[in-house]
Amino acid sequence: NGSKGAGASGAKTVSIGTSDASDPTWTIYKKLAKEKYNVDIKLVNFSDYSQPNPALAQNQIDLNEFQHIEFLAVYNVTNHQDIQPIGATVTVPLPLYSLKYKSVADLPAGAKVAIPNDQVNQARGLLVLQSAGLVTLKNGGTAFSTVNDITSKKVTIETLDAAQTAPALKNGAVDASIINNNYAVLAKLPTSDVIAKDDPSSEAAQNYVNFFAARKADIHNKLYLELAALYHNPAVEAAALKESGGTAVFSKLTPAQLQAQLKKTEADARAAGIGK
Amino acid sequence: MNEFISDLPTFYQSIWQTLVIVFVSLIFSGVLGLLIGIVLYGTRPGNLIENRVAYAITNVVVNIVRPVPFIIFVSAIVPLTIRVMGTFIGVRGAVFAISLGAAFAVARIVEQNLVGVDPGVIEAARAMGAGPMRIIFTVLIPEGLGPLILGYTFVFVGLVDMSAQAGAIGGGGLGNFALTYGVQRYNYPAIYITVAVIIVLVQLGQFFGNYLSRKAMRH
Amino acid sequence: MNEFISDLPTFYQSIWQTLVIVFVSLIFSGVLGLLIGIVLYGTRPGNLIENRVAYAITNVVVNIVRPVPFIIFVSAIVPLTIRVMGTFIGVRGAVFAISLGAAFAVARIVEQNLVGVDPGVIEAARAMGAGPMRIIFTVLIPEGLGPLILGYTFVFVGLVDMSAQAGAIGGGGLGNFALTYGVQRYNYPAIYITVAVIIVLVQLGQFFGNYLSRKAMRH
Amino acid sequence: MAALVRLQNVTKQYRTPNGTVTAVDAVDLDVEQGEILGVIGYSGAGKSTLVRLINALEKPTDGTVHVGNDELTALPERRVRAVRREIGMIFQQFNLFNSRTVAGNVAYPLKLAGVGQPERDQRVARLLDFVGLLEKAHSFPDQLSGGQKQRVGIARALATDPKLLLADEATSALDPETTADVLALLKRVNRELGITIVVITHEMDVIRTIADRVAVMDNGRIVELGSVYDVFSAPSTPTVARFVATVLHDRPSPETLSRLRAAHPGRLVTVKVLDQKGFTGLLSRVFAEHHVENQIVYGGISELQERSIGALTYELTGPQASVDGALAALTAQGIDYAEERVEDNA
Amino acid sequence: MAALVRLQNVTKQYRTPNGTVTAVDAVDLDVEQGEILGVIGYSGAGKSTLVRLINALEKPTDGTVHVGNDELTALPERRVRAVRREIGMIFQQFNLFNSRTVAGNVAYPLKLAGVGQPERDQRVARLLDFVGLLEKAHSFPDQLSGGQKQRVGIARALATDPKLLLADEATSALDPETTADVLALLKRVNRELGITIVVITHEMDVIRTIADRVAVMDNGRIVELGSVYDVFSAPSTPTVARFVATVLHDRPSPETLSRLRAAHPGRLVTVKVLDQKGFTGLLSRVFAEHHVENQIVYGGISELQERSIGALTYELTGPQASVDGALAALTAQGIDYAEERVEDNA
Ligand SMILES: Nc1ncnc2c1ncn2[C@@H]1O[C@H](COP(=O)(O)OP(=O)(O)OP(=O)(O)O)[C@@H](O)[C@H]1O
Ligand SMILES: Nc1ncnc2c1ncn2[C@@H]1O[C@H](COP(=O)(O)OP(=O)(O)OP(=O)(O)O)[C@@H](O)[C@H]1O
Ligand SMILES: [Mg+2]
Ligand SMILES: [Mg+2]
Repeated sequence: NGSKGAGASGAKTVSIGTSDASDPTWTIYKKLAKEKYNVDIKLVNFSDYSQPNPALAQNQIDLNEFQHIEFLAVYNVTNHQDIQPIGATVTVPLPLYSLKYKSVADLPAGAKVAIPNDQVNQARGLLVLQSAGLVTLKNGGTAFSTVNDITSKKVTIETLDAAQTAPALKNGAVDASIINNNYAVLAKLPTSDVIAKDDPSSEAAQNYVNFFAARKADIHNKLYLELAALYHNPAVEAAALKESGGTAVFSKLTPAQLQAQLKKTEADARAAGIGK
Repeated sequence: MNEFISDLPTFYQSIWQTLVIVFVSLIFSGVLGLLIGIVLYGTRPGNLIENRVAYAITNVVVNIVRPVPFIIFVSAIVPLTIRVMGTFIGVRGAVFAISLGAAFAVARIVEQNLVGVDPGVIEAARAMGAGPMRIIFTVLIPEGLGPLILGYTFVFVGLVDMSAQAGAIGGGGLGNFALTYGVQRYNYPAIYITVAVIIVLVQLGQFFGNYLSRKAMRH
Repeated sequence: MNEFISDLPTFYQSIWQTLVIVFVSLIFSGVLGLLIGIVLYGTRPGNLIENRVAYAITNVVVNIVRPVPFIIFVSAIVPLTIRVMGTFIGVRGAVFAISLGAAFAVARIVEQNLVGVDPGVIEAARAMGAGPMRIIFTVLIPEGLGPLILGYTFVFVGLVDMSAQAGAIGGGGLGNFALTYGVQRYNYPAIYITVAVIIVLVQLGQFFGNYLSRKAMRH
Repeated sequence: MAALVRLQNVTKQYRTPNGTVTAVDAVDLDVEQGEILGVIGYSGAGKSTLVRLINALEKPTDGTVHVGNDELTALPERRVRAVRREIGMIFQQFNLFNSRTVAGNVAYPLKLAGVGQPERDQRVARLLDFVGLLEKAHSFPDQLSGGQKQRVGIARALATDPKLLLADEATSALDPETTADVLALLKRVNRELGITIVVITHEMDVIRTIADRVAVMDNGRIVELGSVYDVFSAPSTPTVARFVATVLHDRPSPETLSRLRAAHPGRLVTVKVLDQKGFTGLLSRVFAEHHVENQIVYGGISELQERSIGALTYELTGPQASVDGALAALTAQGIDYAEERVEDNA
Repeated sequence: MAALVRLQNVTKQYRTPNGTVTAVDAVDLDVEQGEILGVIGYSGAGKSTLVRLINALEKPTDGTVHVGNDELTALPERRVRAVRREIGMIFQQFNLFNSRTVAGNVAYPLKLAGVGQPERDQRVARLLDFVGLLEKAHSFPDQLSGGQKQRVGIARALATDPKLLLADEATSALDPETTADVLALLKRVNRELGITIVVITHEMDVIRTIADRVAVMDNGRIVELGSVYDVFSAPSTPTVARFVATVLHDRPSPETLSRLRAAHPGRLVTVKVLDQKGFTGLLSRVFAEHHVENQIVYGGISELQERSIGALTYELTGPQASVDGALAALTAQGIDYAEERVEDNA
């Protein structure tokens, strides 16, 4: 873990775990970090979401940036860890796309709808479908609902790898698909094909704000806070907005607010029986 | 644990899906791989149906599929999968993709095990006027059966692992269950139980394979 | 294409990572798997160091790792990986996990190929007073070398595939590059080029393996 | 008789990293329809390679092989297979199918020939009974003794009543009695069914008992070919003579000779037995006429192709002149003899 | 002489799905230090199993095996290996290492014995030269003929100058001349180095040439054991008699007899040759005294353990009374004879 290691130029190296290292936004971010703080950013790309948090907790990396409050709360609660958010980035909507139908109402009974199979996206996707009136969930649905909590449904649900929901839609294997924003953008799906989505500016969506996370001991680390804030540099924001196809909503929540939100969600999670 | 209990229906379904994926693919990839493996073996320089061109081509083709990441392979064969299976997602799609992918691994295993068969018995069959196909099916395969069964058992275990990848296209299975309901939710009981079931399944298969191969070799 | 060009440094790095992961794991899993495979073979009922208990235990242990999804296996061995490699992520961590995981597959391949060796030559060595270890290394392995090399070639190809999984723990490699920079971004040139490189790498390995095994069998 | 097998200028070379080995060297050979041809020769002379060329298990480097009217060397593989079905082969190394039982091994060529189940079972049982392995019918080859394996190979080769039988050391692992039984069977199938047989062997009893003609191979070449009696009674090359000598034991070996010397002070003379009525009576008379006492101390008379062959070593006692006179008389009668001196056979 | 190998009440059974096979059945056997023991018997009699019990390649179902002072059946595997290093074995099926060259095969036991490179190379070369395979030193077994493989097996077994040599059909694939060379070598190592040899064979020449004693196996049991001369000249059981008869060819076979009959109208009498000075002279004299014309038509005299053995078939011509008188005189002298009638040997 080369967090404080000095490079040949006397520059510090900070390693950041992420899951989208191929995003061009990072190129700009790295350039600015070098210019402004003489920091070499080393991106460590994890293709599996379950890994960046343990890697951070065990000092394998210095920061990570890939998750939202909901995800981290579950991690902390189940693993008795205390990773903390230190700088908000964006909130992205989770839309339901369809190429064949113009609106939710047009979806015929029994139509095939794909949702991501990972826990967080699955629960969030189901909430989107519930608010669109396509399913009803046990107890009104929570951030931890799964397909097993569906009490009634108008459509057939297929769970796919998050990366596969877009291809399935394009190939006509399904009639509609919950597609993570980044995949939708990469698949060049126009926003006009969105037939339902959650509202990123809503209160409930606060749980889905993304952020830089650090170990508890580092929450006041000046450099890390600066690096987290660097995300809101206009050049970086412009690139991120472009990458998100214009759908990203930049969050202005402060670290303290984020931490408070995390604490609240952790409590909710414990109440929901997570981690027992 | 309570969480796992609520996932039980999915868990049972995953067991079923694993069984379907593994056994159906074992049969398809077993047969297809046997045929390709026979071509690999037979066309080898010096062997029964020696054919350098066919050998070179088969050799290259067999190696194209195996190292390609599953998702890329699945995407590449989507049109074929849809034509054959009607869909490219779910268990049906996964079985097709896994069978096809595993067939090439099976082919190598078959080739490897046939290569070890004593050339003397092949010669004896040739001397009796048996044709290459006849020799392959009535001499080579029976003579190499012991190791061959161990090879298929190896493939069986590999398929249990591969079945986890079916999750990527909605295929489910135990491996995927362990990842989705266990790892991603840090639900350790779910992980342990699922992994335990996988291991039991595999041990049963291995036990059966060992038994058969010992019978085939009579020691 | 322009996008791929900007990813070129990462691409080169991925090639390097694949090579490192594959070759280092091939060596480690090759040696470890050989040893375990020898135990599997040797302790079989009726064989050189017959030992039903050791056989049963090894048999079970070998089958525990293979079918378990990579991520679960990686997580389970984190403390061990950190102790041995200093880190559990990246190429270093991946090499360790892959080596360990593949060793068990190698063990099966080794077992399979040794089982086919003519018992007569083992008997000849026994009659000369050679001990089990001696027989294994100076008779069994040389006699089974042809198929054994094909087995290791098989493992090599499998490792190229497995190296893609290293991406899950930040390990990279070509397979992961193809997924992250190709598939997820719909960057077809990146997919094609990367897959082409993978295939070329594998063909070279297979070609070399075939050559060696032919030399070992002298036909 | 027409030639069933015709090898013309056949050469087989193996390329090895240590140079080229010429296993069979420009061989011309006709195997006549209905005959039993014995092939003898030193180990490595090329005998096995020769028969493997006959059923095209090996492709000759040069030359042509005809079986019947087919030029095997020119036929496509598919047609070669049809020819092979008519040829039975007993392998030097047995080459049994380890995955099949004894019965399964014998049944295999019958299955190939399309013989139906009931007849197949019957024939397998008959053959196994003949080779004395009926009770091992359900054993596997690795549970058999060496001779038992060889007998399975024999039964398998005979299963389809082939027109031509190639037997490569078919009795090398068998005890004398079983060998005699097998040879009697081969002779019978040859006589009754007209099966042509090529039999490689180093056991001269085999040649003596069943062969009509014998081919002697040396270093890839056929150095002698003729009726068994002719080749054995008058070998034309030193190699053949040496080979035949080791077989007939007609002259005492150096060790035997020195012992005979010790026990028999008289002159030792080995007389070649001719296939001639009253031959030994004639000898007795010659010796009696010259007042030479005679005593047979070594040698024997046996049969080869229904003719007598052999040599007898006599101890002749009497005055030097008488013995010389008796020997001169033998020469005069055209009788071949050799005086044994210890150095002679060294 | 002390026993080097001692089998006491040794039984070996194989359990097969078709029942239990008793390959060796309650055998007691001592192999004396320095002797050459021949083992003969029908195919499947249990000979190979017997020698495999001696070097503990098989564990007996019952009984004990001693080699030297060690009870092999009670020793731990590690100690058994030490004993095996002193025992050379030639396998019926050769069992060569296919992955090693001819030289590599012969060098292997030397490596095991820790013989260093230069000496090893020398010894390998000497052994290969002896078996006539020096030029095949770098060939692999699958490039050898059957006899060449066997010779490699012989060289390999002799490489370490073992104290005990177990030879299972060591010359079965060899031509007579090579066989004679190998036997001469075995005799020499036995005489000069005192190596004890157990040799299984069905070639009686082997027994005749080198064995001191012979054990006859039948159905897992040793049915006869004694000096070669005793067993061959006076077999005590019908099995042994039949076995010996097929070897010595001392009485004409039925076919031979009917031919002899046709050619020789006189009475045919086969006389057993005794190891007695002037034996045939005696016969001649007896016949002459009774005015019976005599003529040898079949048979032979050979050597066994430096003594004469054999039988001669005479045609006796003369008045019935004279012939009867001559035969009576033979009986009076204690000479064994049998009158040949065609039915007799049928
Ligand atoms: N592994 C085995 N399983 C079952 N039966 C066996 C096994 N090995 C040998 N036998 C049987 O034991 C008997 C003795 O076999 P062995 O090999 O000792 O005979 P042998 O005297 O050497 O014969 P041969 O002269 O033909 O080599 C035979 O009937 C054989 O079928
Ligand atoms: N595949 C091969 N590669 C190289 N040399 C070979 C091969 N097969 C046979 N030979 C050589 O060809 C020669 C003739 O072999 P062949 O087997 O015909 O002899 P053989 O007369 O049958 O001898 P034996 O009586 O010992 O069986 C030998 O010198 C042998 O080493
Ligand atoms: Mg031969
Ligand atoms: Mg035997």
